Amino acid sequence: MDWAQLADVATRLAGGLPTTLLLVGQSLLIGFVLAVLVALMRVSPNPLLSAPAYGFVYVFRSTPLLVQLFLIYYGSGQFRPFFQDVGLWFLFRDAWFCAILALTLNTGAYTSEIIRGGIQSVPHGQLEAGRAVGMSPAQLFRRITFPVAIRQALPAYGNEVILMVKASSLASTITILEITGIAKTIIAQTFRPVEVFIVAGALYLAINFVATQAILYAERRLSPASAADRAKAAERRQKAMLAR
Amino acid sequence: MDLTLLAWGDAGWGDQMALGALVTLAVAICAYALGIVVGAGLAAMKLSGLPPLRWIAQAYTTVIRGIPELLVIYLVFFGGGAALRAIASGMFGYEGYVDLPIFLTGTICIGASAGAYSAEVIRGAVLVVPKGQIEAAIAVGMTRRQRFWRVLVPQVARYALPGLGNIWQFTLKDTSLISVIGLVEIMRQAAIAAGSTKEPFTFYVVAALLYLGLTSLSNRGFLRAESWANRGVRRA
Amino acid sequence: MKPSPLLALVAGVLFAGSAAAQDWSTIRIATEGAYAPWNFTNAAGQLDGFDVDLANELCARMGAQCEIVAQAWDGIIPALQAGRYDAIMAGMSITDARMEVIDFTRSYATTPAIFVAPKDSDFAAAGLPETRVDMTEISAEEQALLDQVKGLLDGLTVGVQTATIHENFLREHMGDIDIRTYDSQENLDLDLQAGRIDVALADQSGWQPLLEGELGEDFTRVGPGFARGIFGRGVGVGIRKEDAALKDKFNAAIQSALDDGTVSELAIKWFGFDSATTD
Amino acid sequence: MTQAAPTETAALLAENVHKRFGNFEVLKGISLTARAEDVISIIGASGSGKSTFLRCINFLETPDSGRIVVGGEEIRVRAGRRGLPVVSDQAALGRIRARLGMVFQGFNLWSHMTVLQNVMEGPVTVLREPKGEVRDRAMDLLAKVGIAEKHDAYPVELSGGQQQRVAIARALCMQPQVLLFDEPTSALDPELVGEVLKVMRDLAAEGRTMVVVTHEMGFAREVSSRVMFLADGRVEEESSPAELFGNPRSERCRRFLASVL
Repeated sequence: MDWAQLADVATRLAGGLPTTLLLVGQSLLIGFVLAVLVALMRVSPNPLLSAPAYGFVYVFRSTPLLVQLFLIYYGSGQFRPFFQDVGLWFLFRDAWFCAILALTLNTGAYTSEIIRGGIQSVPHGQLEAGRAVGMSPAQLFRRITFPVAIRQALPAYGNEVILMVKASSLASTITILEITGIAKTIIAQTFRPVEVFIVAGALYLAINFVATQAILYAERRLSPASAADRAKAAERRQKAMLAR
Repeated sequence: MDLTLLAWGDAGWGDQMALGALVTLAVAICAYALGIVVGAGLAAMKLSGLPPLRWIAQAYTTVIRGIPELLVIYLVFFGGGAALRAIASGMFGYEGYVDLPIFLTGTICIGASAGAYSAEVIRGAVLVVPKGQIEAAIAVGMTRRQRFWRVLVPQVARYALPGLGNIWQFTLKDTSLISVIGLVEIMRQAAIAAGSTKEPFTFYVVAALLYLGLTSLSNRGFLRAESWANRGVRRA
Repeated sequence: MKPSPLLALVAGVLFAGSAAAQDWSTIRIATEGAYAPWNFTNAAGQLDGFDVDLANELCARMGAQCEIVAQAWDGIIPALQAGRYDAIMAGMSITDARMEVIDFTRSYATTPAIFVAPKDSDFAAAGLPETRVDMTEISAEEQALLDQVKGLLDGLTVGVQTATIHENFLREHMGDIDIRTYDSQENLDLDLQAGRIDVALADQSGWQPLLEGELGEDFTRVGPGFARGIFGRGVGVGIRKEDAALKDKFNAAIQSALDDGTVSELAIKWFGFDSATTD
Repeated sequence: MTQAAPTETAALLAENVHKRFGNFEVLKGISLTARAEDVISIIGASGSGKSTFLRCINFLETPDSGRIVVGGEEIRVRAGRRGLPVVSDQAALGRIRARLGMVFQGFNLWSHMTVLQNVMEGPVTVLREPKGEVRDRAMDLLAKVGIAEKHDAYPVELSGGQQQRVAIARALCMQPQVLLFDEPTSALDPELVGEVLKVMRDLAAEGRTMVVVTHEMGFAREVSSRVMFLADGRVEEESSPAELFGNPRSERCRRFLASVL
């Protein structure tokens, strides 16, 4: 394979980039909302809330995503009459919906554990201080618990984002033509798997590099330590100006 | 759902699914062992004072953690034999066909991934062992080797165990990806049976239950190992 | 350089079989194991089907020890090139594109490609003739038929197995239709039944289990059987280009099995019709 | 050995020890001679280099120059590549460390071993003594420091004072020629200091050779045979406790004592 062919392969693979990003983006977004709900149920003292949340997290963390994906996609086909009767078949008929559903439930389970860890790491004293100024439970969550928890959880969530980018490649197994799916199509025509997969791998590395930088940026913006650093730097600048 | 499909013997798929579970377990154990060895080596490289070693280890973990396991598996599956033959003819002048069996391919790929993740866990664990623990060992005159095996390793193992437990879970689940290159483990067996019987739901549920069983059992094992390793850490 | 003993040892550990001397007393043959009735995995977990029976028959004629291994379809040619096995018998058609990377024996079977769709679909109701279309030289009449099919497929979702002659045909002759590709005929069947695709194109023999099974009531063959040209020159045994001696052995064995009617017998056993190559 | 100078027969000899961290010279040539049964207390303000000096004696910090002689065996330091000090004879270093018992400020008990395992570890793995003998000796020592009943406990289950007594037993079990104490009571709650000091007093009374870096002026005054006052990496004053505490010659020493007593 020469350079021109490699460039052609790279261009065709890059065509799958929007699909991959859309898959990851949609499932991360919906998955995050789901995760917050599940995490809140998990930390609830009411077993009617915490037990189902625990079961959900347990099942989805204990089975491979590939099984979940095939179960939702091919498994739902076995119950097509049922889904048609309840009017949901138009959803399960769609490979994209099945992929998003599997990825969302999967990341929802993992992310809820990350958020729960963050919630439980919020120092008790900070909550008492919030109560002392008369915050309602909702205010307490919105103003204290959640912001503190999210800062705690950010590095772990960064890992989850990367895992999701990688996991999206499994969508290729249910007819979705994202980067890996396109790679397999090209190989079916060229019979040159090694070169094609190396280019595809480089593409994923690039996505994950950008994702990592974005998370680091968010961490810097949100972390109180760096806020203090920024304040100090501003102070230094001011002093330097006065001295001049 | 037709449960007679899960019968034992030639009429049903029960024995095949059970066999698949054994293959899954075998690949997972081999890959995990490989992962720990690779991870310990990488951690040592990252902690070493030699910049080239640190860079190599860093590059390895960045690349392996940055590309989908599925791609790594395809790459090694298609490229591994060619690479091996290039080595064979280039270094040994051997012109016959040499190749990696699928089991080994799977073990290497999943092990490579487990290695990249466990490197971070082990490195972190080494860094949190209090300096005084090693100083006390130096003070009684232990050799480097004694310090390493009698003080550092047990303590690192303790700090690393929860993280390594997580990696085991990932390894176990990642073995399902080897099904795409044809290793007949749980997932592949389920796909074969689903295609043959036209009952995909039944067999993927069975597959999910098998994975659930394996992870639950091993979870319990790791919890036990943790409480053993944490003797002397938690107050009685 | 002579083969080093160390390497021989390593090779022995890594891969017992092909690393042995190439006198073809032992041959590793790959099949897909998910393309009934050509080849599939039965409930006893064993490979079975037309290809498997014929492979054993040919091996007996060649006086060789054979090991038949399963290999996922989309990697079946790269893995042959990688030396994972020595031959492919997986209902694989002889095409120019494939001939660029591997070699084939003479063909041992030819079956046309057909569309299958639900009986109650518009596509099935269009009344396409069940003629045979030879794609080597397309007559004006045949071109009109192709255009009619193309028009009917517009707006439908068509399923096909990836990296097959059938996919190539759809992409070249059916224009901009919505094509879904599957890694195996079995998953294609599952999605056709699930109604995720409206029509599917595959080999007539590959459709046999679906059409003959319980679901045969709901699905039907639609339109002409396409053959030759882009569909290749029948099904043959795939062999690495450098293994000419092995190709010769296979050719001799296939010829004798065709001549004494063994191939026809096996075809009738598995497909219900004689698919043995006649030319 | 028979021709060795009289000072060489000292239990512990440190000569002209220098140590710098980066551009900061912590030790500017410190010497110390401890004969058998000496108890030498090293006092001084924090940052005066007393802990660093103690850690240089058993090479937890490698001194930049100087020599350390323990029971007649000497460790020399030479400049290695990039000017960093290197110990030439690693085997000798192991032997010497085994002869120096060290008690740390932070106890440093191995958290994955029980009390008894902590005490037995050194003699068994380093000195290769038979387990049975070591166990008997270890139990005797634990009884001596008043903690025998806790021999199966893990360090985390003990109070700081108890942990430090175990650490002392651990040091003693190596049957060292010299015991080094690095601020052994500084990390303890005030009410637990007494139990550790009592054990140390008993050891001194037995005639053990000890070098103690300490802030406990009472202990230094009553138990020591000699006291060294360090300031700025040098020995500012060294004499008998009566003299040093009663009539310090140097102005800095006088000020220091006034501030801590």
